[in-house]
Order: sequence, then C-alpha cells, then structure tokens
Amino acid sequence: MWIELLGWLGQPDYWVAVLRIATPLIFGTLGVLLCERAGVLNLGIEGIMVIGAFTGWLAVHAGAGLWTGVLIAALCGAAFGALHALLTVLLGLSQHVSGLGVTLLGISLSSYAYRLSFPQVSTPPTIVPFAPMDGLGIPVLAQQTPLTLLALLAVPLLAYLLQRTPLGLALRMVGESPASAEGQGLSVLGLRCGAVIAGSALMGVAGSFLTLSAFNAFYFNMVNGRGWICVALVVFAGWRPGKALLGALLFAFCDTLQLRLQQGGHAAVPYQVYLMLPYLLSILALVVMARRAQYPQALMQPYRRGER
Amino acid sequence: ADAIKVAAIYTVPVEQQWVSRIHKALKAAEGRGEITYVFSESVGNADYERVMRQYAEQGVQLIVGEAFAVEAAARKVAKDYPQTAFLLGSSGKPQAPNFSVFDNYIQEPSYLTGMIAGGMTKSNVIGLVGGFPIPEVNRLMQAFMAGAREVNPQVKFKVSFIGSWFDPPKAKEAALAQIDQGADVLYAERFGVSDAAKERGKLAIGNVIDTQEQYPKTVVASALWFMEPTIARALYQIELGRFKAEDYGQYSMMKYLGSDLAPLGTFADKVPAELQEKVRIKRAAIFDGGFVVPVIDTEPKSTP
Amino acid sequence: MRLEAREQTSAGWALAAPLLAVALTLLACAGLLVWAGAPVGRAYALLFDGAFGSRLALTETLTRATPLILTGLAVAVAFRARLYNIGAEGQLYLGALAAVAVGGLHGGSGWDLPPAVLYPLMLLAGMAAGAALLLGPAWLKLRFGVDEVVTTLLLNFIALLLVSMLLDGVMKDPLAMGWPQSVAIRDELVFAQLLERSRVHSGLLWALGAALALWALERYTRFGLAMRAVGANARAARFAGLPVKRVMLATAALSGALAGLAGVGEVAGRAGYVTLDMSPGYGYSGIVIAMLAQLHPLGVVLAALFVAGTLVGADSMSRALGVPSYLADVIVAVSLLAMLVTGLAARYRLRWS
Amino acid sequence: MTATGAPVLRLRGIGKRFGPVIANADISLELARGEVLALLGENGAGKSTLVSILFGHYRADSGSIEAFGQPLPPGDPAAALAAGIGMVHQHFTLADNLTVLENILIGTEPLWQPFSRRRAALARIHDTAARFGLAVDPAARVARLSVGEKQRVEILKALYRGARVLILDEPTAVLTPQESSALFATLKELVAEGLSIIFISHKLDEVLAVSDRVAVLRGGRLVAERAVAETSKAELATLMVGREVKLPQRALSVPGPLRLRLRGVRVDGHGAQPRLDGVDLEVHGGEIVAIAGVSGNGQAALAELLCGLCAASAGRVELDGRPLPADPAALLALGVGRIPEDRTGIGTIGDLPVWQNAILERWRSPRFSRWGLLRRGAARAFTQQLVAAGDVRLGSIEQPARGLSGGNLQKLVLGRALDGEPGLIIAQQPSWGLDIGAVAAVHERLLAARARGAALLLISEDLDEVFALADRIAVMSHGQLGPARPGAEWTLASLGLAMAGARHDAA
Ligand SMILES: Nc1ncnc2c1ncn2[C@@H]1O[C@H](COP(=O)(O)OP(=O)(O)OP(=O)(O)O)[C@@H](O)[C@H]1O
Ligand SMILES: Nc1ncnc2c1ncn2[C@@H]1O[C@H](COP(=O)(O)OP(=O)(O)OP(=O)(O)O)[C@@H](O)[C@H]1O
Ligand SMILES: [Mg+2]
Ligand SMILES: [Mg+2]
Repeated sequence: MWIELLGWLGQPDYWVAVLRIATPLIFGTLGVLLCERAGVLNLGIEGIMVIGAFTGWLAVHAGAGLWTGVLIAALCGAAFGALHALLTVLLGLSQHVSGLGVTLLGISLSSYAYRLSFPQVSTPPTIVPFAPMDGLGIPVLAQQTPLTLLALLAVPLLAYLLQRTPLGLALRMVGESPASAEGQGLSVLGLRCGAVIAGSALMGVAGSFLTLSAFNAFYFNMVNGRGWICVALVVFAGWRPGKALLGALLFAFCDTLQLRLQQGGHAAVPYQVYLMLPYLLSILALVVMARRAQYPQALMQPYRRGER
Repeated sequence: ADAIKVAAIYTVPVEQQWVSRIHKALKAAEGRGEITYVFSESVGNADYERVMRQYAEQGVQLIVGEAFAVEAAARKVAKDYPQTAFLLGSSGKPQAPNFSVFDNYIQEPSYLTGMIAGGMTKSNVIGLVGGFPIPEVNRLMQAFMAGAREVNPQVKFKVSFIGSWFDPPKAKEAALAQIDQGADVLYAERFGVSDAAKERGKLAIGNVIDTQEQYPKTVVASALWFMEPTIARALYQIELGRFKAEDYGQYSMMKYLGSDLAPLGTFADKVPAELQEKVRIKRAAIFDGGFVVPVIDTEPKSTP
Repeated sequence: MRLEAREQTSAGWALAAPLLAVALTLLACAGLLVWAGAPVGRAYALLFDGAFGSRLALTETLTRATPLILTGLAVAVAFRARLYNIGAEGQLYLGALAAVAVGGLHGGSGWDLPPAVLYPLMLLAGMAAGAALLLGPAWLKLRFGVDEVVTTLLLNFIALLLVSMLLDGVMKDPLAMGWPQSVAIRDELVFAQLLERSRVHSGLLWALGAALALWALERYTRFGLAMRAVGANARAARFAGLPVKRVMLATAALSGALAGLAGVGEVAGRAGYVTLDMSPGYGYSGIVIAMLAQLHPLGVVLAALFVAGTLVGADSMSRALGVPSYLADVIVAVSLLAMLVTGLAARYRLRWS
Repeated sequence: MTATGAPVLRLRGIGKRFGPVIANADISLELARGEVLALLGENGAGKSTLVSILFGHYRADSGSIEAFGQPLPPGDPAAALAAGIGMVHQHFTLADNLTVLENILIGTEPLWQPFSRRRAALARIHDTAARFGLAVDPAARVARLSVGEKQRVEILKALYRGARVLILDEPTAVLTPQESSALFATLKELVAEGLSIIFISHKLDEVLAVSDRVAVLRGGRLVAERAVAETSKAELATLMVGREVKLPQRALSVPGPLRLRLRGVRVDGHGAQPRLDGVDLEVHGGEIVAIAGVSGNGQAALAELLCGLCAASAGRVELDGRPLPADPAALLALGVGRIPEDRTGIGTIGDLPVWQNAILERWRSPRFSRWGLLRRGAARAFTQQLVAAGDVRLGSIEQPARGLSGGNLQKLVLGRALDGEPGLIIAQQPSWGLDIGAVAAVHERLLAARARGAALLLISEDLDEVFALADRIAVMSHGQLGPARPGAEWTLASLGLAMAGARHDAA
C-alpha cells in the first residue's frame, strides 16, 4: 500500500487533481479570511457559493462569456455580502445568525430561481466550461483552467494587500481594534462593509468555479459543505493567506488520496473513514496550531460608535 | 372517464436519473389526458410522511414515490387512507390492501452494457462510480461486472462510492481518479462520471437514462429504464377499480418493455460487429427466458 | 441616520416587532410568487391554513417543532455560557444512534430488560452520546484554546460519516434490504402518540419540559448564575472562585444532551430508526431559533413554533399552488432576517441627524 | 509657559446628554497657543465626554467648536485630525497584535495607495521620538510593551500626524512617578514648540505642577476657571466636589501576630526569566505592607499568586502557618479578601446585575443558596446593605454592573472583598483612576480594616497612596523584593531612587 501511495505521488495526475479540488477552497478561504481579518465572521459562505455557482452558470447558459459569468458570480456574491454587512456591520446583529440566514437564503433562492427558470428539464442543461490552459508550459498547471491560476495569484496578492498597503493595514486595524481605527479618522463601518462585500465576491467566484470549470451544469446542493470547510481552513491558517493556500492544498491532498485509497481495493476499511480523514486532520491541525494562532481581537464584536 | 388524480413525491430533484424516469412517464400520461399530475420534489425524509398525508387528504387517487428510506412511515399512511392507491419504490413486499411496490430491476440491460464495456476496454480496467452501496445500485453494478467478465475474463474493476446521491463534481473527481489509475471505460451510475470520461477521451456506460446526445463521443451504451409499463398497469387497475397491493417489479424487466439496452447510436460503427452480435444473442436469450441475469445485492468491490 | 440605544427596551416594539417582520417577509416574498405566476393573496391564505388552519396542519407544525425546540435549547444554553455550539446537528445524530443502540429491535442491544428500564436507559444513552460529542470540543477549547465554532462544525461532518459507517456496518438493519438504515426501536419504547391519526408524540412533552426546566435552572439556581457568569466573563468568574472549567464542561454536557434528546425524539417518536437524512438541518435551525429567542428558554418554544409553522405552511402552500416548494425555505430565511432587524426596534430607536 | 495670540480652540455652549444623564451642559472654553489647560472634576463630571466631543467621537447636542479660527465639523475624528487635534484616550486605543509602526502609520497614508512608505515613516518616527524624548521600538508588537511605552506610542501617534493641540485623558493614572515625570518633560518640550495641551487628571499636585490654567467641571457644568498661580490644592478639591474633602488620618497601630509569610518564592514565566524569584515577605495582623515598584517588575505575579490565580514553583507561601492554596475558592474560604487591579475585566462581570456581582464570591455559601437554588431575597438584601454601607451610587441593584462608573464599581468590589471581615486583604491599586473624594472613601475603609486587626498587603504604583497607607514599604524590582522597611525610613526621593534603580537594571 505504501509503495502504491508513493507511486501516486509521483504521478502528475495526482497533483493535477489536488490543485483542481483545492481551487474553490482557495477562493472561499481567502474570502472568509478577508472578512474575518476585518472582524466579521461570515457563515454566509455556503449560501454565497451556491449563489455564485448558480448565477455564474445561468449567465453563461444565457449566452454570456465565461469571464462574464465569473464576474456576475462575483457581483451576486458581493450583493449577498452587502446584505450580511448591512445586518452585522451597520446594524450590529449577531454574526452567526445573520450568516446562517444568508446561507439559508442563498441556497433556497437559487433553488427556487433555478426551478422557475428550468421547470421541465429531464437532464440538467450544460454549458461549455473553461478549458485547460494547454498553451502554458508548466506541467501540472497546464491541465488547470485559468480560474485555478487566478486563485493561485490571488494568494500573494491578498497577502501583499494586507501586509504592505495602507488599505490592508486599515482592514487589519478594524479587525483588531476598531476604536483605534476610528481614532485615526478611518471609517470602521465603511472598511468592514467593504471587506465583507469583497470577501463575499471571492466566495461567489469560488462557487462559480464549480459550475464553470470543475463542472458544466448547476445542481442543487452543488456546494455540499465546501463553504464550511473554508471557515475551518481560515482558523487553521491562522488568518494568513499563505497558510490558507497550504491548508486548502492539504485538504485537497487528503481528498484526492481518499478517492484513490477507496479504489485501491483496500476495502477492509469502510469508505467513510477515508472521507473523514480531511476533517479529522483539520481538527488535529487546529489543536497543534491553536496555541500559536493570533485571533483578530475584534472578531465577532460589533462596533457602535460612542457605545461601551 | 375522468382523468385520474395522481401525485408524486420525490426525495430528490426531478433531474435525478432515477426519478426523472417516473416523472417522464407521468408527464406523458398527463399529456395524453389520462391523469392530472402534481408532484413535490426534494422532500426530505422528515417531511415525507406529512406530504403523503396532505395529498391523501386532498383526495388524490394514486400516490407515486419512493418509500425506501421511509418504509415504515409510508406503510402507516397507506393504512390510514385505504381509499388511496399507493405505488411506491421499495425493496420490500406489497402491503394489502393498497400499497404496491416497484423498483428499477434493470439488471438485464446492465448485464448487456457490461458485455459492451468488457469488449471495448483496451486497458482491461473498468471504473464504477456509485452513490451509496444499496441493493438498487449494487445489483446493477454486479450485473454489469458479470457481463463484462463474460466477454473479457481479464478485466479488472475499480469501484468507488462518493457517499452522496448528488454531488456531480465529486463523482467526476472520483472518475478522474479511476482514469488516472488506468480505467478507460466508466460505468456512470451518477451524474458527473461521463464528464470525466469526455474530458479525458475515455468511454462511459450510461445507467437508467440515455445521455448519448450530450456525450456523443463518450457514452457507448446505456441501460434504460422505462417506468411507462408500470404506470400504465397501475392506471389501468385504478380505472377498473381493482387496484390492489402488488409487486410491480417485473414491469421494469425487459420482457415487459420496462427496460432495454439503448441504441448504440454514434457508436454503431465503433463497437466491433462480433461483440454486437454476442450482445444481440444475449438480449434475445433474456427475452425468451433462455438466460436469467442473477440478482446480486451485495456491495461490489474493486479487484484487488 | 443612526441607531440610538433606548433607555428601556420598548415593550410595545417587542410585541410589534415579530408582526412587522412577518409583514415585511410577506411583502418581500410576494415578488417571488408573482414571478411564479401565483395569486399572492390566496398564497398567503393557504400558507396560514397550511400551518395552523386544520388539525393536520396544526399537528404537523407541532411535530416539526418538537426537535427544533430541543436543538434551540441546546444552542441557547451553550451560547449563554459563550460556548458556540454549531454542532447540534451531529449531536442529534449521535443521540439518535445511541437510542437505537439501546432500544433497538433485533440487532440492537439485545438486552432482555423490561421496557420500564430500557426506556429511561434509551433517553440517557441518547443524551450521553450528544453530550460526549460536545464535551470533546469543549475540552479542546479549555485545554488548548481550539476555537469551538470550527471544531463543532467539522464534527457535524464526522458524526454524519460515522452514522453512515455504522448504518453500513454493525447497526445496519438486516431486514432493510441493504438500505443504509438502522434497526428499528422496539415497539414498547416508541414514544406515545399524543393525538389519534397524527404524528404528534410525547417527545413534545419532553421538549416543553426541558424548556421549563432550563428556564428555572437559569433563573433560580446557583448553577444558572455560574453559567451566566462564566459566559459573560470567564476571567472574572475564575477570580471570584467559580470552577470555570467544570461549569463550562457541565454546560457543554447539558447542551449536547439536549441535542441528543432531540435525536432520541426523532427516532423514538417519529421515524422509528435512524437514516442518513433523518434531520433536515434541525441542528443548524436550532442556532437560528435560539437567537430569535434571544437565548431565552421559553422564547425558544415560541421561535420553534414560528419556524416550524412557516415551513410547514409554506410547504403546503407551494404544493397547493404548484409553486416550487423551495419557496418555503426562502420564506423562512427572509423571515429570520426580517425578525433580526425588527427585533432591533425594541432596543434602539432611529435618529436622523 | 505663557499663552500668546488668538485662541487655538474655542468651544461655545457645548451640551450633551446620554439619555437622562446630562454629561455636558453649556460649556464654553478657550485654549491658547502654547498653553496647558487642566480639566478637573469628579468621576462622571463630564471631562471625557467633553474631549470626546472635541475630537469628534461624540456629536454634541448643542454648541460649536472652532479650531484655529475655522469651524470644526461635528462628529468627525478625521476632521479633527486634519485640523491638528490629537488625542490620547483614557483607555489606550492600540491594536495589541500589530507593531508600533503599524499603529502609528494607520490612517496617515491615502487608503488606495498601492504601497506603504515604511522607510520614510520610520525615519520620521525616529525624528519625532528623538525630538521629544519618546523612545520606542517601532518594530515591537504592542502587546509586549509596558504601560508607559504604550503611552508614548499614543503620544507619538498624535505627533506623527502633526497635532498642534494634544488632548490627554488621565495620562498619568497608569504611570509610575518616573514615567509621569518623563511624560511631563515631554509635555514641556511640546509646549516649547508651540503646541497646546488639554490634560485631564485627578492628581492635584500634578495638575498644579504642569498646567497653566485649570477648568473645573461638576455635574457636566463648567463651575470654575483658575490660573494655576492663583489657586491651591484645597480650593480645587472643594470646587470639584462641592464641599470640603477630609483626607483620612492614619492612626498608630500595634502589629499583631504573623499572618502571611513568603519564603524564597519563585513563579515561573513563559520565558527563561522567572516572574518572581526568591521573594521573602511577612505581613502581620494590624499592619499595612506596601509593595511599590515600576509596573512589569513582578507585582502582577505576586498579586496573582496571593489571589490564588497561579501557584509558586518553588518556596513556601503560608497563611497562619499553613500553606496557601492556589485556588480562589479555597482562599475565600480561609478569609482572604482580594481587590483586583482591573475592576471591569476581573473584578466584576459587566453583563450581570449588580446584586449577582455582589454575591459572586459567595455563590456557594448557604447564606445565598440552598440545595442548589439561589436565595434571591437574601442576596438582594445583602447587596442593598453593601451598597448603602459603601455609598455606592447606582440606579438599582438590578442594573448591569457595566453601567456603574469606575469609582462606584470600585466601591462595590471593595465592599464585597471586605465583607465577612477577612483576616488578610490583598489590595491592588485600590484607588486607581478615582477622584479624591472616592480615594478618601477607599482609604478610610482600608484603614478601618487595619484597625480591626486585618493584615493588608497593598500593591500600588501610586506613591502618594503608598505613603498615605503603609506601615512598611518594600520595593519590587526584576521579580525580586527588597526588605520591607518602616514608612518613615523612606522618602519620596529614596523610594523613587530604589524604583528607578530597578528601571536601570531593566534597561
Ligand atoms: N457612552 C455613554 N453612554 C451613556 N452615558 C455616558 C456615556 N459616556 C458618558 N456618559 C455619561 O456622561 C457623564 C460624564 O461622563 P465622563 O466619562 O465624561 O466623565 P469623566 O468626567 O470623564 O469621568 P472620569 O473622571 O471618571 O473619567 C457620566 O456621568 C455618564 O453618565
Ligand atoms: N453604557 C452606558 N449607559 C448608560 N450609562 C452609562 C454607560 N456607561 C457608563 N454610564 C454611566 O457613566 C457614568 C460614568 O461612567 P464612566 O465609566 O465614565 O465612569 P467615570 O466617569 O470614568 O468614573 P470613574 O472615575 O469612577 O471611573 C456612570 O454614572 C455610569 O452610570
Ligand atoms: Mg473620563
Ligand atoms: Mg474614569
């Protein structure tokens, strides 16, 4: 079995699969990270990803280009993010509940809209998804679609934004100490809303990857818990984009391995054990990392001016 | 006669292969004016009984659906509403007076598609991706594997279950993993598998529905299920006022035209003639009772 | 425009807020009905009718509310001690599984005990299983500082996979034709039906009893005080000599037990056996309900009835009108968000400046 | 330091209400260039509110503000910053997880600039720091700074943005005398450069030493303005409180039996350096022993140890000859009363009603609970009594504790700790941030406890307090404790020197 395992790791195909499975997780995790760095927990991700998957696909199905589809997914994600921001940042309501509400709304609304738009289908309508970037010379990457490349580029970009630019500093500050940010003339509410909206746009893109790249049609339950994984990955990553990428890859690595172990005829172990693997590893990693992780100090704390 | 009031209750969206066949048959009956048809899709386990009761209370004459996971509750409802006819997918026995059962007994065409797969594979590795290892899935996979072995004793199988009825990206991922390990023909029990085959230029075998139109260069053959004979029989019985508890399972078999091998279509020229001939003979044997495809419900395993 | 805290919460608004929320929801969802070509007025009449308008409707609402009350309480008590239990869903499943393990027919415990002994044993086992699943994350939080939001969330997936594994394995009902479902509860242990020809079962009484008991616990006992103290400021509680860790763990056990009890109720009162899709997200809805009730145990009962009624009513309405039934979930989601917003009116007033 | 030219700030008729509370009423004030104005007033008089309005945190209900001749838009901190007003808050507004540089840089660059000019910023910070004697390490994480260093960062933050008017809300409440004098030196430099300063403090000596002019608030109104040269400590105290303040007198006391005894006590820290090392200490009944020292030298560890929050890794801690348990509940059972430094974070639970806070330390006692049930009646009656005896001013004992002002909260904590006549009392900074009326009340109660024979350990950085209360004084430095010598053997200078020595070692 170990020899077999080494054999898989030697195959580029294995790594192609890892990267493909990781892509939506990368987008989603960066989205959650951005929100949480600014102090807002966004449990709406699961629903926002569904919205992104649906609207992006619908746009392409209606004749728009693939990139337009991605853009529309981002915009619709942003719109739901704006709703979450309105409730949690501007009105200071519970971030847990608002997030779950947004998830519920996102999922049910896309299901409703899908069924009204396609009442009579027997097989789900398909689109032509993104093609792999064959032209690219790099081995594993050449078999990915441009969205994966975008995800990989987004990681250093977000890291740079957060660590090296005034905007990033301001975002981190509203997540650490909103009172100081305001004391320096920054708009806490504006920054937080912006972060939630932008983060949600990323979540929308994460969803659109599922319908426009990983697959070519929209299904109910398409996202299937991937959003929650992203929430866990952010903690795992200690709120750092680089480690978030690492976490997403690790998770995808386990998933890929699991798919292969199942088929290897190692049937002595129930397949559910393999499926549990990534979750168990995540918890284990959390235990190992917990002591070192630095929470954004103001995470989940609403900010109202002049209140104590 | 007045149109018969029919309601269907599905636990998944109507796109799902299995359910889509029932939906299609009922839609057709509605189109012919034989019935009025309403349905509820994606009805969860916890809600299933309630929806049944609501339809029964509304005076629906025939309720069609899937009792599999709600067996006990469904049977309770049927007892409470003896005037209503129930025709439900179930692995259990009928229950007098009004609870009839059906199931997709399409192991026969599955066997035939298995033969085609066994003949078409070059790598001698065939991949199978399923949802859960339940009898409805197992027996089709087992028949498929038996068929493949008949024409190609060397063939090896890779089997995986994705632990969900509905996660096409995941099914696709599982199929890709099988292709990475050498499979060149895939048994597409779930949505998503054919997409993997198409993307990698491999072959796929369809199940329940014919998707060759979407994958003209990928889907070689499919085992089709037709719900029409079952529905027609039930409606006929209701018309005559003598609907009773029966096992409708046989109406899904080939001899009742409840299932069949899909036309090879785009692959008519690509499947070797001698293989086609073998399949044709086997099909005839099934029709005249000369060959019986065994029903094996145990979970299929990968070849070690 | 800005919000200004009221000196006292306005009782008038506290009562008017839910009504306003409902009105807002109906207004917002009218557009969706029009899109589907359904008559809006009739739709809403049907919704109400489907939730409370008939014996069937009413009993179905109560049936649906039963597990929601319990998961709502589970979340409310945990959140009170600032233990963010997002894992009621998994705890519910484990509770259900444990109930079957003790009270299951052929292949269950196989213990030859009288029902009078098995019945409480079944309840206890379910609660213990739920409690155990939350004690893990609570312990990790206390010992290593691991964020429990994430661990409990992840444990939902693990619990469900575990259930799936057991339903494929040792707990599989040999008579279920290979379907992944557990053996059934023994007939003597099935919860009593409260009303003829309905699904309302004695689990509802357990749920209401639990709500009352929890209310009394929080208000009248010193453990309730300790729980709130630990939740509000653990450092200060420790300084004052409260056994913070023990209180945390006890709260976790209580919360998990309530969610586990919800699972027992679903098995013994409604389904009879465990399946993989036994719960349509009762655990997650519990969070929504607890927050709607502002963590008040008696409020949880009302919130659960509201959510259950909306779901049952909207579902039946969508069926009657041929509108996609996903509308029911949309209405619940919108009313949740509307309820959150209008709930502010009792505590804040709008100021224009 | 004399004021010259047109006023840099002009406040006209400022009024502000919080619900029923009138925080500010019709306040008009002017601030001249190069002037230091002290704002005085009891707790809750409205000082913080006034400066918060000035800085734009709050929007006044009435009145207007002019800065450098231009009207200042209300409720907009950005505008205040732009107008050259800088503020150091009563409670620090720094992000612990970020570096000093980041805390200073925040908000100073255009938000959408795609890069940050850190090198130039560093140079400017060094410049400013050198000019005003505000040494800090820009790369350090704020969480690791001492209170004094944080204070300097706050001031640097304001200066970096080019503040011409600096507002300091109780800047010295948290500082040691050394840090305070360093701060005053800095303020002098600032004024010399032409900056104007508004400065809030409860310490009248300090006010008289540093400021040019004093404005006294009472109940939200401006009741008096005085030039420093023309007033006295006594007059100011009377103006603030509205009546004469009598400071409690320390009577002689005869030390009783030995109660608390520490021998070679060591408490480990996170790093290699122990937090406490070889500490010997004895406290007798009927005496007050004070531990003075610069914050960060181990007082916190000593307090934690004696409050039952941590255990000694070596040595012996004995109460009446028996080992002292490392568990708050057990300590309480032995009759140890504890007054924590941080009354909002550790002393009380803001979300709970006052009466529940009052009984929190005795939640298991049969007096307040029976068979697990709370005896609410008894608890409320007890609280009423506590409130009345301690002169705690509040609306109702049902209100959440967070609504109480700091002084009243402290009186509540004090009452709770002294209830049941504890034999040993650990008091940390008991009068921190309190006005002189409240300070007097707190000191009176501590002295009363001493008079009835309790042993008191006072851990304080406020040397006035130390001299006012202590029978014997020991200085803590570097985790080590010097000998406790009678108060009369110390002078302010010698004590300061001992503490400064500690600082030298540390540096
Ligand atoms: N955010 C607020 N909400 C409600 N009331 C407030 C608020 N801030 C201040 N107050 C009220 O305004 C009054 C003045 O408070 P303020 O903080 O200005 O006093 P202060 O003079 O700064 O006291 P201290 O000397 O203790 O700092 C208080 O009595 C209080 O009732
Ligand atoms: N959120 C609030 N709502 C209403 N009143 C408040 C609130 N916070 C504080 N207060 C009131 O503010 C007054 C002073 O509060 P604050 O915390 O400023 O105390 P303080 O003036 O600093 O007093 P001290 O010097 O004793 O610390 C108190 O009388 C209190 O009742
Ligand atoms: Mg103040
Ligand atoms: Mg104060």
